[in-house]
Amino acid sequence: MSVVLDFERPAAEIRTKLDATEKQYAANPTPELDAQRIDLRRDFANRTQAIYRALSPWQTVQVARHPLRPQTMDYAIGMCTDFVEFHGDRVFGDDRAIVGGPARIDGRPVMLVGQHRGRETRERVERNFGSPHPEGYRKAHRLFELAEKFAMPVVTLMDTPGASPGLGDEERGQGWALAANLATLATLRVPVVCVVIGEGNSGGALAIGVGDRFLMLEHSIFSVASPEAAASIVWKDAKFAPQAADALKLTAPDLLRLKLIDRIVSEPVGGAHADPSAMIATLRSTVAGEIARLETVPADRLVSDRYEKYRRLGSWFESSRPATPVGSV
Amino acid sequence: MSVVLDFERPAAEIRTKLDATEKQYAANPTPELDAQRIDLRRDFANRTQAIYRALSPWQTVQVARHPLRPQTMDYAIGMCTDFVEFHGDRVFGDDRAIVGGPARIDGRPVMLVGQHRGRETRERVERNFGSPHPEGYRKAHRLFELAEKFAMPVVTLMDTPGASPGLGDEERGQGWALAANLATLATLRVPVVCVVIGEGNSGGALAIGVGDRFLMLEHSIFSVASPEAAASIVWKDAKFAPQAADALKLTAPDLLRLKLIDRIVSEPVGGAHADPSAMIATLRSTVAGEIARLETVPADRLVSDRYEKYRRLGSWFESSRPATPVGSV
Amino acid sequence: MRNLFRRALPKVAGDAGQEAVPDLWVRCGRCREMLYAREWAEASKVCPKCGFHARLTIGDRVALLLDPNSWQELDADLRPTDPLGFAPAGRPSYAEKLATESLDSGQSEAAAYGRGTLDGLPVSLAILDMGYFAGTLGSVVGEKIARAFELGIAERRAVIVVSASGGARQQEGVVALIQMAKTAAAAQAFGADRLPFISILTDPTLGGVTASFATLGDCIIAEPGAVIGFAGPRIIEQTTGEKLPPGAQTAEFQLRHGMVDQVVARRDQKAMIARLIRLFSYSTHPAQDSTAPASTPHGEPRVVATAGVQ
Amino acid sequence: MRNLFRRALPKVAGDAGQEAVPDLWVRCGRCREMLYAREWAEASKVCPKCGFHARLTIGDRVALLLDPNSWQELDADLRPTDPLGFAPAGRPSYAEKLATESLDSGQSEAAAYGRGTLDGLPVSLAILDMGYFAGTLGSVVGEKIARAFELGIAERRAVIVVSASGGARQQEGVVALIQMAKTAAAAQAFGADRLPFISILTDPTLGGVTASFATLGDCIIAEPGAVIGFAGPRIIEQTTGEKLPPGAQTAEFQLRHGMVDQVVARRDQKAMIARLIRLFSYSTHPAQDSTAPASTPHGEPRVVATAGVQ
Ligand SMILES: [Zn+2]
Ligand SMILES: [Zn+2]
Repeated sequence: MSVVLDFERPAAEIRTKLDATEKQYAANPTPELDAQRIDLRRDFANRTQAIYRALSPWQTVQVARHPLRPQTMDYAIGMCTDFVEFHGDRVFGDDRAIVGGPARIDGRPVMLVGQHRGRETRERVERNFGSPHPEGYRKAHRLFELAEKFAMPVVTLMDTPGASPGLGDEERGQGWALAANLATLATLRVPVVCVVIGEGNSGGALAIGVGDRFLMLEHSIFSVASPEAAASIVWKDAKFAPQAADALKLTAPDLLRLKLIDRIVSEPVGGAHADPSAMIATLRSTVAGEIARLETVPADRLVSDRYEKYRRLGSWFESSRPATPVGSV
Repeated sequence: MSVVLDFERPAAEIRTKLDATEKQYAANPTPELDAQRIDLRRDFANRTQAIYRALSPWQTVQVARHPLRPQTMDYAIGMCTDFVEFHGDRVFGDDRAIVGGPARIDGRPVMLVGQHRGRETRERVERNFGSPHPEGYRKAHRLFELAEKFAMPVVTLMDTPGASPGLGDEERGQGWALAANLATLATLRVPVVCVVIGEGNSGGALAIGVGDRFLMLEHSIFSVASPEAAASIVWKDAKFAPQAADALKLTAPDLLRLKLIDRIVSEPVGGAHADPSAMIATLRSTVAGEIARLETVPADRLVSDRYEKYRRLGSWFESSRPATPVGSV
Repeated sequence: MRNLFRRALPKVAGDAGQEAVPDLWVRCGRCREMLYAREWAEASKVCPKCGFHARLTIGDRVALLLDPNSWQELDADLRPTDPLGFAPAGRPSYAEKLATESLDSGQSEAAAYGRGTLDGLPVSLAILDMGYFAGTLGSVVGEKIARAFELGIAERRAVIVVSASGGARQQEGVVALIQMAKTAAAAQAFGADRLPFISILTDPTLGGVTASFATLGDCIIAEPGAVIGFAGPRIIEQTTGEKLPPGAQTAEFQLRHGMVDQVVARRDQKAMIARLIRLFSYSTHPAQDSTAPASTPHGEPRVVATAGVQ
Repeated sequence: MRNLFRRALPKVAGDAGQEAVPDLWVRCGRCREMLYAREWAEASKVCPKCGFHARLTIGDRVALLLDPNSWQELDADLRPTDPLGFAPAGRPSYAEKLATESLDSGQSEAAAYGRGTLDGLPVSLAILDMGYFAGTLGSVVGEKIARAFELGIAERRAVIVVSASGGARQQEGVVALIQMAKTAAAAQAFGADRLPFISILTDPTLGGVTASFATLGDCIIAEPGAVIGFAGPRIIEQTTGEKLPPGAQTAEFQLRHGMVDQVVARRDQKAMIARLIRLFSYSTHPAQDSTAPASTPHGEPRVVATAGVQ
């Protein structure tokens, strides 16, 4: 399976030539062909890098949603050992859009929780395209409490178009489930490391994304709403999603500049989908480092630091104080 | 509305005569009629008392289920002030078979939780005849936690044929809901006073009936299963319910003798239905007294005493120890 | 104060307001009955014919819930900024919209908070108002909610939050989103002190407000007929193609589905809240546990505005 | 030990056993395949054709889960009494049934508990057995479960409980009912020490067992095809007139409805439990967190029976 995004085409064309040259060279290894393929390789790398350095916000959205981009289960298996998937909220159902369970990162047991969108159509349907039902958030809540009981750091991976907006979700208290998670994560007495690995939209992402450290993969997005939803609100037309993506400041560099996130995790050249195992390895060592550092902080301090961190976020004028900058992480 | 149970008939006949005599006397107050009505009053009281002193277990079941017997809402309103009914489990629904909320008994705020069967057909159907769904137990669980948060003693009133046994109840984890309540009540750091006011059957009653003090109204029943269900198991025929009632030792005096309950609350002559307001007043002062006493016990002690109390209950032979008596409360 | 009758014809579907009729009369937003404006206002804008609860301003809420002259608004000087420089192509920028919104509504933001007494009980009260930017949760609203909880902690006051919101304010992007975490954390910190938080959900309470502080109350009270939910009806229908059944997402629907403790008419709210606060405060504030009005502490240095609203 | 083949023809509906075939063969209780008895026993009584998990004895479970020769059964001398003097008119008394049951099953009660190691990890293991009085929860079972948790607390062992039960034992009346509270309290006390409790639900787990300790595990594992629920299928159909759909109340149904963490085949259970205990014990028992077998503590004074079961 190969997927070429519009803006990747210039690089893809070089790639096509490169592949042809490689084939030729294999059949007939002349010095000319060898030189040619070496040039093409360099061109491809340079062009890809140039494209990915200059991604527009809307292009970033495309990369964040790339069908071959690694997803939570890829990290659960590639980044962790001993992952045991836990199912169910003990109340109503097992939501497949959120997966989670204990696992190890660099030998250290953690509780891993993330949204998973699925790849094949059948799996995507089963997982509601990564839009969790209240059951998913309640399963996550159960796992957060289990993590606290057994003093396991929590690692969450965000990748969702948003919480599921169906009538059944409303009947079973989607808003209530989200709020309960925000409240619980705020006071969890274990380290919590949150990573946006793809698309992190709205309360549906945030409900597993409150923690001591908030990371974004380089080409992931984090937004108050999907660009389409924001466009529906602002332009009354979802077709303005690219414009919304521009306005929303949803890319990792923008959000780091606004001090709304703590850290950007670099992706391989050409994005995580170009080299999933390198991406997974990078995230593993990044998360392991974050956890190791947070584990030196006493639990009371961890909780009060986390409170202060969120307490400060926001931006307003106040006559009795200087105007606050956005975020002051 | 007047309901005469079979075995009450001898007293009811006297009552009929008495009512007629009273009417005659009102029209024609002769000394003979006056003497007659005084005799009849005494006869009625004596006969009723004699009947109620010698109730068989199955007759006790009839009294416990008497349609005019006071129910949880009668106590919520008659025994308490300031009762505010709280609804819902915040997850799926509001079960009408369990009612609860904060209220005052003798001015002291408590959390009141009880099963309510309803009286009119429509209400009985709405309340599933007092058989709670998992939602009811989860609402109770929420209220127990709220009681702990605000340091309010918990008062529970049991009156149920048992937890609802429908397919939907199974789908939503009836067993899980009951178990969670048992576990939470076992370690609640506030006084818990439990009272069987009518029929307290099976895990459906127990899931709101674990506490520091376990009381039964004189003619209530407390049983591992309804007599009908036990008969279905033992005789393979629910018609043997009266025989099952005999065998199960489900009356308050039997259970007190077996040391499985802490206290019997006397009912008015002729049962709680004969004088509901007297019954309610008695229970109010009884519960207030129990709470006042428990409030002097520090929370740690309360929880460890409660654990020890349940830990000791049971009966077995053990070669290394003397045979244990049933219950050792 | 904002004109009570400013919502003009034609009535927009889903608009729970009422119509202006010259001078003394107002038309009920649900049953179309003509009502004498003064009587209607005295009945807290509840229609005497059909019970319709029209939307209230912040001043109306204060008058409904607090004891006369007890309201001290705090930090009224908080003003929104434009943290993202939100300038959507071909549409008014956030900065422009903020200017218009203030002129239209006569308000500086979508929430107010402050001290007051309710039946003599000291409370910290925060109120959201649909009249400014659809009551959306942005930095200023989030900050005021968080301060309302912190005021509760500092002065051992019960917290009451009256919600009415379209959700998170898109124009503040992630800055708005993160207010959900901030307010939920504040509610949680307040709860750790075992003080009571009464949440009142009014029409409409949606999105990021439902998914954060508004549903974290120890007791959740909803106003009759209020639309309450996470995804709004339009989003549900657009996304899923499901047509919502009548009455979906109303207060009564949420009661049936176990999400709110009671649906309480306006006239009964104050008494019920007082009762609840006394029930929940017995162990921490035994002295409050009488109907004698307590005196209100004064002198917090950062009081910015004090307004008696009747 | 109880005869593996004692369940005789005709097969009772709902009986998840297997049929006796003279000597060396056994017939699968589900697909009716004839299986060579030794191979079938070596596969932990799982049918190689259809995956049917036939019921196991306590000895079978010990062999499945514990390291060889590590099992020390404790308090095997606990014997039931007849606390109510249960004598139902026209039916055998509890005393009579207890005598018959012991003769038939060759067991003294429906549960055993003790120490052992699982992949080198010290555990406290309790096992319920449908072979004695339908695995019902009475005083002896309740006491053994409670002691299993207390052993876990005293010796810092993870607790594993394998459930198989028809529910509370009617013949012990309220004494049986109250075992639900007692075992739930014990599980809760154990949990307060932050030690892991792994609950295994096997066919069938019903009634008072489902409604107490069995569903309080930090991880709940169910065996494929096991019937698990509160009300048994017969009670549901009798009480509500509802006909259960096929597959209702199976392990797979409970997984779908969010009630169990995983459905795990017998051959994978031991490895999964070991992995879970290590994951959950890292902060309390870092030393256990390797695959090196730990030595088992010895010398608890009240050991009554020690049996190596293979
Ligand atoms: Zn009207
Ligand atoms: Zn088979």
